[in-house]
Amino acid sequence: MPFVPHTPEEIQEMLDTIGVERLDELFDEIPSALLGAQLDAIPEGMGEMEVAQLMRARAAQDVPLTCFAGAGAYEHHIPAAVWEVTTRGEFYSAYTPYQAEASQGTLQQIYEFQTMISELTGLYAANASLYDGATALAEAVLMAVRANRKVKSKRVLIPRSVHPRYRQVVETVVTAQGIELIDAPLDDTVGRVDAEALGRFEDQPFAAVVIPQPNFFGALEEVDRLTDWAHGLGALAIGVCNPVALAVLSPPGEWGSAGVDIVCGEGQPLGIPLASGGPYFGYMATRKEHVRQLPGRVVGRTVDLDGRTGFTLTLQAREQHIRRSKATSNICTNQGLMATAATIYMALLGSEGLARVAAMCHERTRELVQRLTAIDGVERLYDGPFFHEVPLRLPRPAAEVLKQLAAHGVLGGYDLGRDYAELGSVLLVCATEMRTSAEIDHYAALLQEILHGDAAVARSSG
Amino acid sequence: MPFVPHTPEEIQEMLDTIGVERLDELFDEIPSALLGAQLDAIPEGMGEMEVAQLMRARAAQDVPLTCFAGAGAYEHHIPAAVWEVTTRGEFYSAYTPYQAEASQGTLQQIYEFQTMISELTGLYAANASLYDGATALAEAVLMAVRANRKVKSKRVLIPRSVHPRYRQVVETVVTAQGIELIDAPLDDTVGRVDAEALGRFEDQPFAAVVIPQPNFFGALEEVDRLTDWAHGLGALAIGVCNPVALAVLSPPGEWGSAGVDIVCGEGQPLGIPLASGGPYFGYMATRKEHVRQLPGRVVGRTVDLDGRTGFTLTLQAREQHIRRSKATSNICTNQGLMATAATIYMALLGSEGLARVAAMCHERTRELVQRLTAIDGVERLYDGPFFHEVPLRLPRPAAEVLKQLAAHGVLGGYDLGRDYAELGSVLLVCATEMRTSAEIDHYAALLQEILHGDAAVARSSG
Amino acid sequence: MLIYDISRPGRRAFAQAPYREPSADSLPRRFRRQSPPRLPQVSELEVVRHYTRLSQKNFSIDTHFYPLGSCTMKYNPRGANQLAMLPQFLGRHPLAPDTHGQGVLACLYELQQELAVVTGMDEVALSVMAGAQGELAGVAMIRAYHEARGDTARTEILVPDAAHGTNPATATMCGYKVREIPTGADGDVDMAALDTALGPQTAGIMLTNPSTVGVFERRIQEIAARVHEAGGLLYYDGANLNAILGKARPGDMGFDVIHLNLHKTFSTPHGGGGPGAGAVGVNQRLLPYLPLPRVGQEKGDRYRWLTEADCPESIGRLGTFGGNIGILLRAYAYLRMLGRDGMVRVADYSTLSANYLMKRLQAEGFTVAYPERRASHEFIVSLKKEAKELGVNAMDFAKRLLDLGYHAPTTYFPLLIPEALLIEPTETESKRELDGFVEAMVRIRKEAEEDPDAVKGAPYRLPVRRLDDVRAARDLDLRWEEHS
Amino acid sequence: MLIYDISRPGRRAFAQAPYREPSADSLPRRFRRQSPPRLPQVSELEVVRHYTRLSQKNFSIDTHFYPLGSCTMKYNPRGANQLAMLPQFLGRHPLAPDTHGQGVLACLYELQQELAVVTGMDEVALSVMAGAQGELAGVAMIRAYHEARGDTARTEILVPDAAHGTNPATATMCGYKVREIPTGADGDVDMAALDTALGPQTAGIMLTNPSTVGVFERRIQEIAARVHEAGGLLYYDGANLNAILGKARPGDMGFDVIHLNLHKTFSTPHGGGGPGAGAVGVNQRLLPYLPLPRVGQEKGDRYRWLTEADCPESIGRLGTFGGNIGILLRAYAYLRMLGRDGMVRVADYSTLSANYLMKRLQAEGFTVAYPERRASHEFIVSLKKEAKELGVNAMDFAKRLLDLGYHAPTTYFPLLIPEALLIEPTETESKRELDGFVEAMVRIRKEAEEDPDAVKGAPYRLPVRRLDDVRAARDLDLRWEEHS
Ligand SMILES: Cc1ncc(COP(=O)(O)O)c(C=O)c1O
Ligand SMILES: Cc1ncc(COP(=O)(O)O)c(C=O)c1O
Repeated sequence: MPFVPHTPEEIQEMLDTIGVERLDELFDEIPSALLGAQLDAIPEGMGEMEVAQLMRARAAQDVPLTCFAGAGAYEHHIPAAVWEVTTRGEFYSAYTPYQAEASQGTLQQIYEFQTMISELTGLYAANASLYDGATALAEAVLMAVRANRKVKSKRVLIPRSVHPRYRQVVETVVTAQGIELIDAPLDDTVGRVDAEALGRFEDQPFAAVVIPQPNFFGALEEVDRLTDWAHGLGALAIGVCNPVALAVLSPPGEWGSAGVDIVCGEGQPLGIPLASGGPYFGYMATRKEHVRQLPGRVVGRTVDLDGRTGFTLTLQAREQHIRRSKATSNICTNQGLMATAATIYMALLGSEGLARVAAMCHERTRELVQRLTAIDGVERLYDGPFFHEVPLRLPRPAAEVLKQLAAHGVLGGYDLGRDYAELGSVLLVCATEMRTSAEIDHYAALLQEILHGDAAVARSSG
Repeated sequence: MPFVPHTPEEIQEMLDTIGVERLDELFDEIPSALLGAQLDAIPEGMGEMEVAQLMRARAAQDVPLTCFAGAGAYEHHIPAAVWEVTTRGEFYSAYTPYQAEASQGTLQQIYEFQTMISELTGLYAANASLYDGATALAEAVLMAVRANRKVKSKRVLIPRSVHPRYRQVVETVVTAQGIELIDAPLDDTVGRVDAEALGRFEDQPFAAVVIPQPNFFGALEEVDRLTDWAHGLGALAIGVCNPVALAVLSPPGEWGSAGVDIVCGEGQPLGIPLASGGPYFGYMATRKEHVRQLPGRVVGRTVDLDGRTGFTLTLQAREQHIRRSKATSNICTNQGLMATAATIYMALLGSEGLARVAAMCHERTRELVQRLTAIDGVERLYDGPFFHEVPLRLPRPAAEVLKQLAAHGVLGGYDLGRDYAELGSVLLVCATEMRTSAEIDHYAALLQEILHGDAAVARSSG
Repeated sequence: MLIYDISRPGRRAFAQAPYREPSADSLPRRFRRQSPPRLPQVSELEVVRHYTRLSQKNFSIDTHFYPLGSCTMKYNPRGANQLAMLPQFLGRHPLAPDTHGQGVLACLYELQQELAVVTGMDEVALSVMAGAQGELAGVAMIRAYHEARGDTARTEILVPDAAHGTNPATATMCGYKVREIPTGADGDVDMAALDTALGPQTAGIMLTNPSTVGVFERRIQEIAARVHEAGGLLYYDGANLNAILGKARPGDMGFDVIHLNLHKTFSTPHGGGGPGAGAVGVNQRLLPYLPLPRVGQEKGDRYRWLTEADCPESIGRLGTFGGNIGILLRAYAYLRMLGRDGMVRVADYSTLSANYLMKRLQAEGFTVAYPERRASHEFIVSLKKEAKELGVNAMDFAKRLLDLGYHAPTTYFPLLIPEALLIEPTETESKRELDGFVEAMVRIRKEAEEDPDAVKGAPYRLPVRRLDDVRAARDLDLRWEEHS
Repeated sequence: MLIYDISRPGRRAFAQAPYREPSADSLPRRFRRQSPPRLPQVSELEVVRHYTRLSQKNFSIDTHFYPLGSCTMKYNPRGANQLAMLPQFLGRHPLAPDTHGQGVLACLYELQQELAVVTGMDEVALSVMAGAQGELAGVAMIRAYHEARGDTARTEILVPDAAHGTNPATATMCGYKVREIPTGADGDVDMAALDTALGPQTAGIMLTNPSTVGVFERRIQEIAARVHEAGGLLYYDGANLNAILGKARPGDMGFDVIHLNLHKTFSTPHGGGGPGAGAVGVNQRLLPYLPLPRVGQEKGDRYRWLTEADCPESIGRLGTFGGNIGILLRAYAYLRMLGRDGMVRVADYSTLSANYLMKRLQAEGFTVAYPERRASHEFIVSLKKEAKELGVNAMDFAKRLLDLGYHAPTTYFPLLIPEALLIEPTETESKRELDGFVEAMVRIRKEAEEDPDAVKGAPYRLPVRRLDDVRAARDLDLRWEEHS
């Protein structure tokens, strides 16, 4: 009986105490027609050793690729200390800190996390995490609609430069509440929101305007202008940001003349492994005035009976377990342990370290772009400033090229054709601080070979 | 400055407090001719990320082999809990528990370890670990010579069935003290000490007789008879045992009519990874009467000022830091963390679990031997009872065969020719509970192909 | 002490960032921040020491008995953690081709299949990231179903008054009106009230079974029949599946859609708040609407992510990528260790422990909420009498339990039972721990009889004494400031 | 509570052994044990919880400032741990062919080379498993050298009176007589006494530099000259290399053979007792005698273990396989992170911290052993005055420090300084911690002035109060018994 500690004697004693003869009797309130599930299709149990052998064999099938893809998930170096400390049993196997006095470790860590997110974003009040970047945006949209008292509209402007998956998730989550999502067009030369075209939206009321930075194409948006424009319309401004980029980019709390109202995004770059897509975490912060509209857990500092500082879950009146059908969100379990890891990551990196990582990503991506665009027929789709991702137009469909690259051990980027029909030959490439010049050279040589059949290269790299 | 926390301001404050202007001045007592080491050959420092990239690339060069080798190190399943708990900072980064009150975790764990070793071996007093199995035997020999008050001899009988490396290490360590090591011959039919031939040693005094179980060839020695024989000569009996085997084999404390005096061995099978050979740990236990001759740390249970139970290093008067040149050993740092892992391993397995592991090793090895000896020209060298290792004679030099097996991903065993000139075509094979029937079949098919060139097999397995 | 309190300007964990300072000069000035964020400036040792010591201030399964009702705080196997963290699993980019992820996809596919079997559903999807998100997906599927049939008048979701808060919150998020159904005196749904509530406006009902009051809903088949008759669908909140795992299946009970909290029944860690993972399962009726992505199997045992092209009627995506895959791998490892027999034993022994603990507390004079009923894997003690007679309430008991080395049960939930302690011992805790818990409860009552104020002052032995929650909410202090 | 106290007959961590019971029937009955060993019978959760909670009772670098003199308790980088535990490194059998171990061998080879450079020795071997075993190898090499020259009258090893206990113990194990050399009033070796001791019977001298009294041996070159002149060799105990890493090299000082404690200077963990790893280095003179195995480099950057065939004059093997390789990999990772500059900074800042701490304690009125000398990376405070005037001795200070959250320095070593605290702060502790330690010392002295008995009763805040060591040694209780 794996994981069950009871000995036969103890089981007997327990049955005797209860006053039944057999375990079965404990289930005598279940209608007999419902009892006796057919489990033949479930395999027999295996010891940890055999499961380990099975899963190691499975893992071995997942052949590693040198990663030049981003598109929402980024391969950064994760200091060993992050997960060695995060997986300590006291963090790993605790529940949500309902009993504050027995959870000061997690609570203080969340308070520190909130502070760090607040610092990165320039907004006062962060929560303890949401599921991921996409759901964080969905929650931000719901929150903005609730919080915007000036404008009654349920329309929200989401430009095409927002991650397409985020857009899809927002749609799944918010449409049942009658919220309408409106596109804003791109400026096709620089790959960011077409500020000139915004004029045509000015006669419509919006609850909120979503502003990504950097955007899905890696380009930098004119965030100051967009924020002021949104506010001018009475809309709330929602920033969606890569938190590592915020170590060098201007914080959303300072965009335009007033700063955004809500900021959210994907926390994965802060020390979370790629892991095929999860678990990651969403982060969110807002101005103090909107804090009662925040979804999710929030930790506050307070004092105990003796006046000593302590930490506790606060503003619980927003949450589902108190407010039930009127809660700010249905979220209960969040991605706490990921936020623990991110807290440790941010503490280890500090602002100087994180800025170095961000700058190194930028530098590496410039090197990558330079090497790849030196290949005949490969050129940048846009020419505006970028952070660490760039769309490159290829002379061939991106999907095909990616397949060949993968066969040679390289994940060459993301095929934008998967989301934008007109961009079928565009590859979104990314280099983080992890990519070496040798790897970039290898990628360039491979691409040269694939596109132009330079046999010498094929031989050396194949 | 990796790992140095001082800020420039703090450094200045510290220099000011000391009353010097520059760091250099702190080294002004070092003769100037000695200052300024030439370090050009040392590479520049790298961040953790780059070192990780380097070491991951190195690790990737160490192509894994399916392991059918033992010869002193055994691949067992190690429950994940063992190392997840053992590497907790509080165990990992503590020193030897000199301040008992601040080290009750480690001290109690060692006390539990001593108990478990005592139970496995049947001898009262275990120490907290020695370096490895070989050095443990060297220490046991030194101890026996010290402890044997009946016989003044410095001669110790070590049969040829003791691990040859152990024998070499004992030689390196004990010869400077004038101890003489005497061979005892093997019975070539069963691969264990030739009991009949012992008669010729009976007129010589020995301080101790070493009795391995199972022995280096995996064979089971007639331990009862050997123990009684040693005692009959006035010698102390030293058992050398695989601790996993002791879950099913009779404990050295019960061998013969009085049991051995000292037992020692390699602790690696108890939850320690193979890791190219270390760190492992040596274990040692003895009768209560000899406890003051034990080398190494020993933990005792006692009480504190309030009468509460606590644990502390005891019998320190044996040790180098008190007894100095008259200490029982020079050992100071031992292999503590490995003993922590072994303690957790033994607690997880329990006697039933450990016995199952031992029996499974035996069963797998029988299966392996059956499959391999079905191949033409492959036969057992001996035909006595074995635990989980067996020497097989091949029709070709073992070294050659091993090379071919390795090229196909199999570590086929250990070439006994490396230590016994006459056994150049003998392979010592081993199967633990980790080896599956499929792996055993694969090995057999490969060996068939290598020895007899069955092409069909080569194609399917190559 | 906050990490900020040990921060010093210019200090760093040097090995954790590039040694060479890269240049970000090519980023135009107007996009760059003017002053650095105030992240802590600390050394690597300081970080490790700070968070190691912080961790020691937590109760957790690995350190304490943690009978938090409805949360299934059972042992989280370390093996599952280690295997989910194999380098190839951790290193794989979510957009890497399926060809380079057959290992992880095979695990997920098998998990889908096996969860379908054990719940009696036809198909399972794994991309939802917690129970509540499973509810969102489930109710969205109910909505999609009615909409696909043009049945747009269904505007209400029924929810028992004892339901978990996520149920009504979810229904609202999905655009439904919530209608509460009272719980009968025996702990089951009040059938008359159900009948009154049902109608053409009923989109569906959300039920937990065993319910949040800790008993099995005996008339579940009848409820299913009536709801289905009214044209509504049944949603199963799987938070309490641990009690019946491998014994009885929601699919057989008549549920159309379910979620599982894998971080409860399948023993993945809760991490001080999350991540969890919430499988959703459906019967044929709702199959087309399952959320994306899901793993499909092709000929030759090849696996791939199914997308919009495969499932055009899907309610869509609920996360950027495929969900909390690392958690799903842990659940998979756990499920394979349990196997067929192990699952049934989860139900057997979690139920045995709960009934034993309930009987022992009853024998010691505590009031249980439904004394005539079998406990499921959890049960409720009501401290109403103690609160009234001794002035020591459920919260006081909870805090004092912490002092005695036991995490408190869930307090004041469900709300319909006054002074409730919802107690869930799980199958992985030994009788010794259960007996110790009983002793602690008895001791606290004795203390309360002798000196109620002493109990009300608890805890005494933890890093802090009772915290001022009112002040926390009133004088909001949500982040460190330079001079605070 | 012992793990045995929670053991129950028949309980097991079921997932950790084969589910099917294998048969050992083919093992003849006479070899089999009659009754099972009494290992604890506990569940997996019980094991994890027990040892997790036990661990929390330890002080460690990861939780506390740990200024244990001579032990160099500095931050053990988690990166080094993680990289040494890469699956391929952990999984490799020691007898796997060198062709399938080029990665680990390359790391070890480079470590050998780089340690040789930084110590100024010609060649380094890594197979010794701790400092003391390094000493054994080193003195055995000295012996082999003299024997090879037929110089068999050399029967004595000189050792300073302040030397670590392993030095004389090692000399004895190697068959030498130990002759102690007194330490002069200034902390350096007494040269006159050295001259008296030297003679044709001198095999060599073992020195630590900086010495165990925390100062640099200023006349080391002269000592080397005199010992060499007498025909003896110089052994360098590298336990204190941290103070001069990358600044000054034992090879340049005239040492013939050295050991390093990689678990000190190269920051590998000490694991509550070990494992360590002790490199040994030699100059040309002793090269043939280096212990086996060692890694050699072949053409084409291939590496292999050198054996008896390559090194016929070697003193032989000191362990079954190649030493504590997992620890060596940690040292290698650390060394690569430090690099050339980082090494020098180790010396710079460990020395800065020690001198700062010494000066601050002096300023607070504590007596340091050698006030006229620079501290190396450690220094000695003598509490003789406090012991005499207040009746509160070094041990009392040590125990009270524990209460205040600081691990105690090394006490009563070296013995020649009365009431010694040997204090080594290391370069990885912040000024804040150092200042906190000074405050704690001052506070304890104040407490001692006010209420010496209170200090003598310390510790109060740890899991146990002061333990009865005398009873432990008298009423030996070394293992749990069924009814104890
Ligand atoms: C009955 C019940 N339903 C739903 C949930 C919500 O699940 P999650 O926290 O995974 O979102 C919980 C969690 O506590 C629960 O107990
Ligand atoms: C000066 C000195 N020499 C030798 C040793 C022994 O080294 P090890 O403990 O590694 O055997 C030590 C250890 O404390 C020491 O401080």
